Amino acid sequence: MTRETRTTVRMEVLLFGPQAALAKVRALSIEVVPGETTCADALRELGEACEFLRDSLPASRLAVNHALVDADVVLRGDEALALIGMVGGG
Amino acid sequence: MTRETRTTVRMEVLLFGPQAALAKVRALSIEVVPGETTCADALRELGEACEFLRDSLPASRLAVNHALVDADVVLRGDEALALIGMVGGG
Amino acid sequence: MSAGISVRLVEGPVNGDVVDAPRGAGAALVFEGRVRPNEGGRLLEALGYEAYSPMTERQLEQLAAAVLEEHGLIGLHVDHSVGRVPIGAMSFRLVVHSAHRKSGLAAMDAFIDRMKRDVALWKVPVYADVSASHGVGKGAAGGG
Amino acid sequence: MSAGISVRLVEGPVNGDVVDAPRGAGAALVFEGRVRPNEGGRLLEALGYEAYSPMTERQLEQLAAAVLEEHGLIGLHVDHSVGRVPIGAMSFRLVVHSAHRKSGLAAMDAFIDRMKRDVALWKVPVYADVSASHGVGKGAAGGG
Repeated sequence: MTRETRTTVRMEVLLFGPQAALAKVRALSIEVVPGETTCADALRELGEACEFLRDSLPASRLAVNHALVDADVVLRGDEALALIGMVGGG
Repeated sequence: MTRETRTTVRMEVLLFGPQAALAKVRALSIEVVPGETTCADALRELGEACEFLRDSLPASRLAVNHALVDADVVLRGDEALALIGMVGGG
Repeated sequence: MSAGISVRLVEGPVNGDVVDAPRGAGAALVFEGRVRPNEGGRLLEALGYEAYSPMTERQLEQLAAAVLEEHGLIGLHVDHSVGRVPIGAMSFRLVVHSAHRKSGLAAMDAFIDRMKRDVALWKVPVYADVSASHGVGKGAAGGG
Repeated sequence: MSAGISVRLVEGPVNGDVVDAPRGAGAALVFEGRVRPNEGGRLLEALGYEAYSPMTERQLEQLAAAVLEEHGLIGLHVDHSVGRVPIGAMSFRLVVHSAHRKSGLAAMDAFIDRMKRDVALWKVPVYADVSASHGVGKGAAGGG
């Protein structure tokens, strides 16, 4: 068994609309390993941080610095994050 | 050979838009046998009265007293007639 | 009138306010048709519209009622020009009020298709490169 | 601006004049979305709209440019509410200018479908039968 020391940071993920209502908060904090945690990992973390979000996560995406990115994009740890799901303008 | 005496009347058919432009008149007069001449007959008469209308007659209909009627409707001889073809509002 | 149906033939360009949406209409759609500067490559000065009253109004009312019913609309309002409409000016306006967008869009498309195909309305180009209209006698466009 | 693209997020209901149609636009289509009195059988008092600036505006601009290009439009103009919009008030307006009607109608449908599916805009019902909004903290709807 080896023991690794990994730097982790906590990142805020903004929530909006029905997802903010479900979670009853406007932002959730998740643990991220810079250079390692992907957006898919971050979405999973959100589900663990708040069970009420789990149903809507499969149809949600993460916005990184105000742009939708693919699930395999790796986080640096200093980005602006937001959960984009259950949208519906008009 | 028998010889029939049939009453004929002349009826005016109003023309509009491109068909009036083709015919260069706003109305054409056709010969109608009351109780006998059908709308289909009347359209044929129009084609004989003005060759420039012939191409557009297959896609045209006759309005009798301001309503579109079927080709087999028989004219009484006192109706208001209009040629409804080449329409295009908007 | 805000709900239901209205049909107006207007001498010259269409103008004036759009009918207000009644309560419950989630979607208000307005289509405005304007005379374009050219037709078939030739420069236009105007379009001349002709109608055949009262047949044209009756047809528009019947079509409006049919489309309202078929698409479950709340309101359908038509204004159409008769006579000369210069390029850039409005010759036709259709307002559709519906609970939802999809039915409103479909109704608008259906109404215009059927109007262009069936209703006693005609348009005659007035070209910019001839001094007079093509002319078939003056006045009395549309027999009333 | 009369030709091209414009995107505006407006605090509260959308109002103000519709962008004029540029010359050459034979068809001007306006879609107005209004808050309906009920949602899922429950009486509404208002809808609360949230956006995530500047992402929302960027997405709307990109979508407008894509739809303009795909449908060969002359202009596409979007106004969308942020914040509280009472029932009966306008929350969304889309204006499409095109040479022809069919492309304008198709573009309008495509834009709204894609906006509802992809763009960072959210709506939260404010029901008439509860005194306060369902509440997740006050103010700062939409993070800017």
